[in-house]
Amino acid sequence: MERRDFFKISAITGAAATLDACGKPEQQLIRFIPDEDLVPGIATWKPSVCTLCPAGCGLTVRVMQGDAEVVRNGKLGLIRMGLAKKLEGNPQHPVNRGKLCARGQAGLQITYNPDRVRHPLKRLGARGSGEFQEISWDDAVKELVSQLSTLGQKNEAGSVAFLTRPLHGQRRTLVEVFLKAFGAPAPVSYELFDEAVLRRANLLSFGHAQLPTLDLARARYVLSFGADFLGTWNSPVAQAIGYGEFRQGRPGLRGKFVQVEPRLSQTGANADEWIPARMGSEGMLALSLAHVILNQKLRPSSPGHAASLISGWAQGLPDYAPEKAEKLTDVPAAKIVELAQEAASHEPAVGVVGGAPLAQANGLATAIAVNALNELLGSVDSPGGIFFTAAPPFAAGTKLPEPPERSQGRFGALNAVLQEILLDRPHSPKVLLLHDVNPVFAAPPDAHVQAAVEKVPFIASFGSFVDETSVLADLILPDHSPLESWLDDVPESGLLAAVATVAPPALYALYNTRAMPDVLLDVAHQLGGNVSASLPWKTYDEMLQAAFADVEKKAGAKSGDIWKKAQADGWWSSGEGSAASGKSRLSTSGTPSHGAVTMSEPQFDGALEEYPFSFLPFASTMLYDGSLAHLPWMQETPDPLSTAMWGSWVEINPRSAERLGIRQGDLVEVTSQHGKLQAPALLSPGIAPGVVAMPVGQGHGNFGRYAGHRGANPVSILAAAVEPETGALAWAATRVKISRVGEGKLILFAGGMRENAAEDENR
Amino acid sequence: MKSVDQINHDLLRPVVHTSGRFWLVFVILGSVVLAAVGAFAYQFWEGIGVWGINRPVFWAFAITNFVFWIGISHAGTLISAILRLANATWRRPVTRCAEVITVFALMIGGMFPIIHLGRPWLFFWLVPYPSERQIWPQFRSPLAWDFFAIGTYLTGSIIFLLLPIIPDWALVRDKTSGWRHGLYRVVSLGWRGTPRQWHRLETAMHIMAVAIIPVAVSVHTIVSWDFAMAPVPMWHSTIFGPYFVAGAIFSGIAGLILAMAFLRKLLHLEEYLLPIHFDNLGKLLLMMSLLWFYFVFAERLTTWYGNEPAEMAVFWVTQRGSFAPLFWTMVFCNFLIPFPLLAISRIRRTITGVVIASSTVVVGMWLERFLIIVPSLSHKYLPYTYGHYRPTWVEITILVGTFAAIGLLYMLFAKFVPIISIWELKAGGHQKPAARAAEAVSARTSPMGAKELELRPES
Amino acid sequence: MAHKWGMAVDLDRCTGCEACVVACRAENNVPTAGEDQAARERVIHWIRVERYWEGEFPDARLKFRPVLCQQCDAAPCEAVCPTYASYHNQEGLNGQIYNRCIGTRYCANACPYTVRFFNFYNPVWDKPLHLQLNPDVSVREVGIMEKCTFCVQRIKAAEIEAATDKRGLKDGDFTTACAQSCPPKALVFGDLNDPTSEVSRLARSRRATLLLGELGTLPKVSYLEQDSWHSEND
Amino acid sequence: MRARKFRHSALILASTGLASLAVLGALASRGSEGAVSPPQVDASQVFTPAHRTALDAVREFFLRHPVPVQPIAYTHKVHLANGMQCVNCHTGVDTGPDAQLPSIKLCMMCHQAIATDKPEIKKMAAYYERGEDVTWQRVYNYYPSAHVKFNHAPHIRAGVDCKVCHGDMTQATVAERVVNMNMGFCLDCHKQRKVSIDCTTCHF
Repeated sequence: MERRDFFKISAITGAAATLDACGKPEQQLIRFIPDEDLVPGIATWKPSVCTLCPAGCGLTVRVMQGDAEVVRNGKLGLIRMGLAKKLEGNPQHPVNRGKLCARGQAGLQITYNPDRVRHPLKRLGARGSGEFQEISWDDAVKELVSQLSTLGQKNEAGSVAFLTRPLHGQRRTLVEVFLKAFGAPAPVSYELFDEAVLRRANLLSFGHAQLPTLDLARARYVLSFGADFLGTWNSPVAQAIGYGEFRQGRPGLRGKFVQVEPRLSQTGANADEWIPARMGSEGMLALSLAHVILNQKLRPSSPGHAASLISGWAQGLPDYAPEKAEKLTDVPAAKIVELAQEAASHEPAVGVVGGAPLAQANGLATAIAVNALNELLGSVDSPGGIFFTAAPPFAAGTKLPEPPERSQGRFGALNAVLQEILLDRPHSPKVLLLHDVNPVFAAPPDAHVQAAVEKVPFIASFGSFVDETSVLADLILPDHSPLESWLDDVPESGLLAAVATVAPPALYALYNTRAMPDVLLDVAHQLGGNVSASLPWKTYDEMLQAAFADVEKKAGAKSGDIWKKAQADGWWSSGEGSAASGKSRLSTSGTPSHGAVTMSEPQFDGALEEYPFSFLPFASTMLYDGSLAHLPWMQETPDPLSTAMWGSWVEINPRSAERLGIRQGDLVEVTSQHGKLQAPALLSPGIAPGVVAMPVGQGHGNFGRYAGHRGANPVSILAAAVEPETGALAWAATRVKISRVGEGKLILFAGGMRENAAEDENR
Repeated sequence: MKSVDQINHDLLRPVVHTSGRFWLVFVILGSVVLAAVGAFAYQFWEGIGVWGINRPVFWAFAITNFVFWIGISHAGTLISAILRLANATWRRPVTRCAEVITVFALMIGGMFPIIHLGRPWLFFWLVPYPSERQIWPQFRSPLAWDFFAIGTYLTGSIIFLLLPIIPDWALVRDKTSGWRHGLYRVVSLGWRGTPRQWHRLETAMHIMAVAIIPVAVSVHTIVSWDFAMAPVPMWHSTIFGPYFVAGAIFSGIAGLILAMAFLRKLLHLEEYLLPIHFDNLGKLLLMMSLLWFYFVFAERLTTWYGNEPAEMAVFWVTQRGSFAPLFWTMVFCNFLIPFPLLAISRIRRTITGVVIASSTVVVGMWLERFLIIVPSLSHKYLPYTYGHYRPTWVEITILVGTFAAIGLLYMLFAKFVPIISIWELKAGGHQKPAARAAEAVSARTSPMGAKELELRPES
Repeated sequence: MAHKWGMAVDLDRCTGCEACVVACRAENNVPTAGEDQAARERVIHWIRVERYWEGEFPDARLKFRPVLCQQCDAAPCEAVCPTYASYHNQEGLNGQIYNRCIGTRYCANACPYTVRFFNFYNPVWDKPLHLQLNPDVSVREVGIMEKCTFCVQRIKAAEIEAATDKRGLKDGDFTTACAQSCPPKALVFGDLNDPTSEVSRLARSRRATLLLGELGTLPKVSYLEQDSWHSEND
Repeated sequence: MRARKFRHSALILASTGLASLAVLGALASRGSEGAVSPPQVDASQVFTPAHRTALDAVREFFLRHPVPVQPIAYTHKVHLANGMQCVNCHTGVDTGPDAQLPSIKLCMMCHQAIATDKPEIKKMAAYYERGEDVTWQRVYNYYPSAHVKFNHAPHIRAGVDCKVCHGDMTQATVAERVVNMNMGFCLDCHKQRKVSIDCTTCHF
């Protein structure tokens, strides 16, 4: 953005604008009659739900009276309305208990983002040109309806694809019902950091295609295999709260935390011990620990269901004796024995696995290995261990056991659709509906997402922003921002009790946008027939209320009670599975039968000779998977480890860098078999010499002024490798080479530190 | 001994006669000054962000210039005052050049505390005055001390400069006609050279000479306290007071020598500003150079020996780190180059030698100020907050502008005032001021002798 | 008894997640500098999470340390301000009075913690991002020094509220934005003059230390150093 | 000689005269300033505390507040005479920091029926027809560079009468800035009532 131009405005004493816009030209705009009566200067707190990651934390929104510039029936004017000023954790919410992570708090900037789509758009120029023209909602919806109904008449209803970010709660139900009734295939949800492998492993091991809830607060020994559970994985806030107790919550008792990962993550940085095991060998380490425990009889070996899935477990895992494991994992045998003994002697001890170790061809085996280790340590469904949270008794939607698609690799599903299009299969999608998903950015090049999407005759997007994918759309039907919409969620993990979260809009819509569910319902009714019949509700909140009515019936509560209470508090719990008992409804009954799993060597794309480095993309603490790169607060908050802002970087071990003649801040080129990218180098002692790591999130081509054309996107050089059984993207299975190409621009908040380090050596 | 006429003619020439070369230089310097003013206006409008300063390097060029020019200002007054009290006769042609430098350098240096403010238009809040806000300046702040110190020093030096000018202005008045005559008639405050007037002038000048010395010392001590009072590595030191004063006199003398050299050339004062003057000042400069080196050595040694981590960070960054080139340049400019030039009398007696030495010293002393400020600020206690600094064109323009400004002011001054104190020079040629005054009673003649009487139109 | 607001930072709980950093921006209208100003080391974060590497691979360790204004009782920044823009109030806060600040930046030099920030230009918010600005907090213009205020607006609001229902402030009536957001409860804010408050309890901990305490600035933020782990076997 | 003397004094006189004229001119120009700028849409795409023009900056430097021009000549006198209280329209003043500027909805509650024939009321009704609110101009407000966070409620609780700061509105028609609320004004009262004069009481 052209800051210099803005400074041109600044004048001598530099202070005239008042927050209530007094005596400023805005004041001369017309004013519209306010919709709500508020008390000036007094904050009201409204419950809401954080939708930025799957954790589903509860929010309270600080709302205060303010003047907003709005367009009403064609006229620009001011309106006095309640404006969201701050997002804070909902003190009563069982997941985040009044706390909120950096990303969650920055969610405010989605609503107020200057690059939001403010009204429906129809494509003018060529696809991808980004030239759109404003149209009315009626026309927009009509357009979509006509496209769908024509398909219906040609009974090609099957060739509608709904591509979305993973949906939660009733939104998912709505979309599923809509597509089913229309006769289209189920929605395809995509995100880069896909937990399908872990879900599948948990389904096979414990009967729940679900992420585990960690009871850190009561654990004494935590062994984390690559899980960034304090930063970006699973339910970070809940886990961080537990971590605080784990460290200092119990007088005289401080838990030990060991992190196994090739690159120190924000979570690993807090570990008492860092085990930089070879990439993809984490599962073997887990098995080796199990071997020691079994061998030395440190724990009664009660083979659980997960253990029974591991081939060779019964024999005591002979292939994973520490000495053998040392060769596989680079972890000294002595250290393995020591860890095993520590883990065994400190009850409760729990193993956690997530992130990169599961993004390998052997990911499923790794996950099951850690599950088995947990069973051996007796930390499944017991205090200080892992739990599986029950779901509230909704009729439709998030019933348990989890719908199978939850343990289907998202990339596999996406790829299937893309292949249909690329190969012009019959019933390949003619109409593509996008909702808040950006596969062009978040899928590896070999998936040819852009090519495929461009081939689709008609594309409609519900996104609030024009990103790399929605720029290809013919029609943009902008969704409300989360704070402007009815929100509901069913937290999958991070708490023990079954909880349903629901919240009404925290503020009136700023622009001429409509909530995606409402538009879908509108479309359904205009389509009429079966579709309209299966979705009888006029608006989404009616649908939510109906869902809750169902719960009320089951819970035997008076009609409307739970609905009202849930809205007032922002959440409601059925009490099923409770923190007190510390037991969830674990039963391996639901486990599908499955043959023995053999741990295999990780498969990397690219020959070691030519591509000497394993490439590790990691979720950025601030930008998550890139979906938050358009928030200036996130761009300007230093990365916890590198202190880098406003850009991306390539993390490399100083020794490797020295060998390649790379200095801090040099522009380096990272090349894989599938592409190359350039970014400044960042020398870090916290990464193994054989690995180069890079944060995901930057490198957007088209995502507003703050994210657009900044940094590089590591996904753009990833191989399209998958975990065979689930079809989840194995995003940590690519090898690269790296070389210096010139001077780079690396913006560090602690910019001056490096020089001093150099001088220390001088002395 | 030159004749009175000769002296009058030579020394009044620049005042009464303006050459084309004067205008040329005037235009050049003037435009540079204008550029600097423009740069400041730009900064004033946009905000101080147009400078290279950042966090943690909040002070850089502006404060460097401030300290540097205040330092230069110590040339004059201090030297001429000491020489006066010591009654060193060779001082006579030198004193005024020196005093002028003081006044102008102070004016320029004194501007910088205002220029460097984030909100310069509020500088008057430093002035203690009763306001509706019912709040006064914070007298514990060294910046408030600066305000008073510099104020006093400036007033003092102006008086000290103007007192001995009065007789000369009277002389110009008598030697000229037209508007000049009118102008000098006003400014010479009706000087008639009566014994009483001479006596008062002498007394006043003695008082000022005595008074100005402690003021001068205190001023630069207080300036040094701007740094020494803050707990910043390598700032918070007791040595800073004397260190700064020494440095000030050091750079002051260098500045004076340069000024004299220029005057000598431009105003053809070869017969008045003699090698002996440069030689003597050169000796002074040599002494100060040694003293400066002693201070730097003492400062560095104690830091290094003390081995206090935060201070060592600054120490190393100047000795070996990114500031090392500047540091060693400074050592060369302030000691290694001038020392031989000045120590070897054969070179010292050549004006060129002394001038070269002085010019390196001026550069070196500016660097010294810079190296006191920036390395410390960029390496404070928490390594996480270490920083860098690069100046921008705005700061550089303003710096260059200050040198142009002092040149310009000096020129203009020489245009309106005989740059060499004529009557003192003559007095030097005759007898002691006291006797002279006594004699003047009877003959009612100023040292200028009878000619002056004839010249007076009234008589 | 007058209050004495202070904070305790438990480094053993801190995970370096920087929730506090964003909470502070949101609460206190901290402007976004933008890429080029960031490159010129002019980013403003009233609270920052410092991190220090120790050792080399594979024994590299990282230490996080949230650093905010230490609200020193003997604050170097106060004495040097020529206009009383930086001063000490009865509740022990280092007040920063924006309207009185003329921008000498002397306080920032004097501060050993480098927690004072300067507005090199007038801040700008791309509309409508300005709608998020907190009306209870000033928007600082060009040439003004700013820093952590311990959320003085919250203190004032709580005091007024307490006065309205004719009672004193209790521990936990309110807290700062950073402490409120901190998931592992590493930041604890409260009244050091109330011996029963949690912050006083933590400040008395055996792990409690002062940042650069040797400078005699008497900070009101105490840091509880990390414990080391040792199994009871050894 | 005499002539020359005269010329000098004349010269000095002339220059001083010019100087003083200039000063007076400046003052006059500031005097004429006042009415706020004519209706215009704010073009800038950014919000910044910077001044729009150097003149604005100068005005603020001399703490000269613009004289607000109300779209409708509302008379406080009449309404107060009819037994209305300040808080009826300026809601929130006794509970929170700010006093509300009433929205047209509140006005229309009565003026659907009352005095509908009055021209000013007609003007307001027209607003209402267009679905617009009245663009009331705030009369009392601090320049943001004063960084004052004033809170009405405590003052009202302390029994400070509205008229102390806002003048006697029972006599006023259209509100005008009759009291000059500078720091001295506040401090005097605070000192008199022995309440805190700590800077952070108002400035943060």
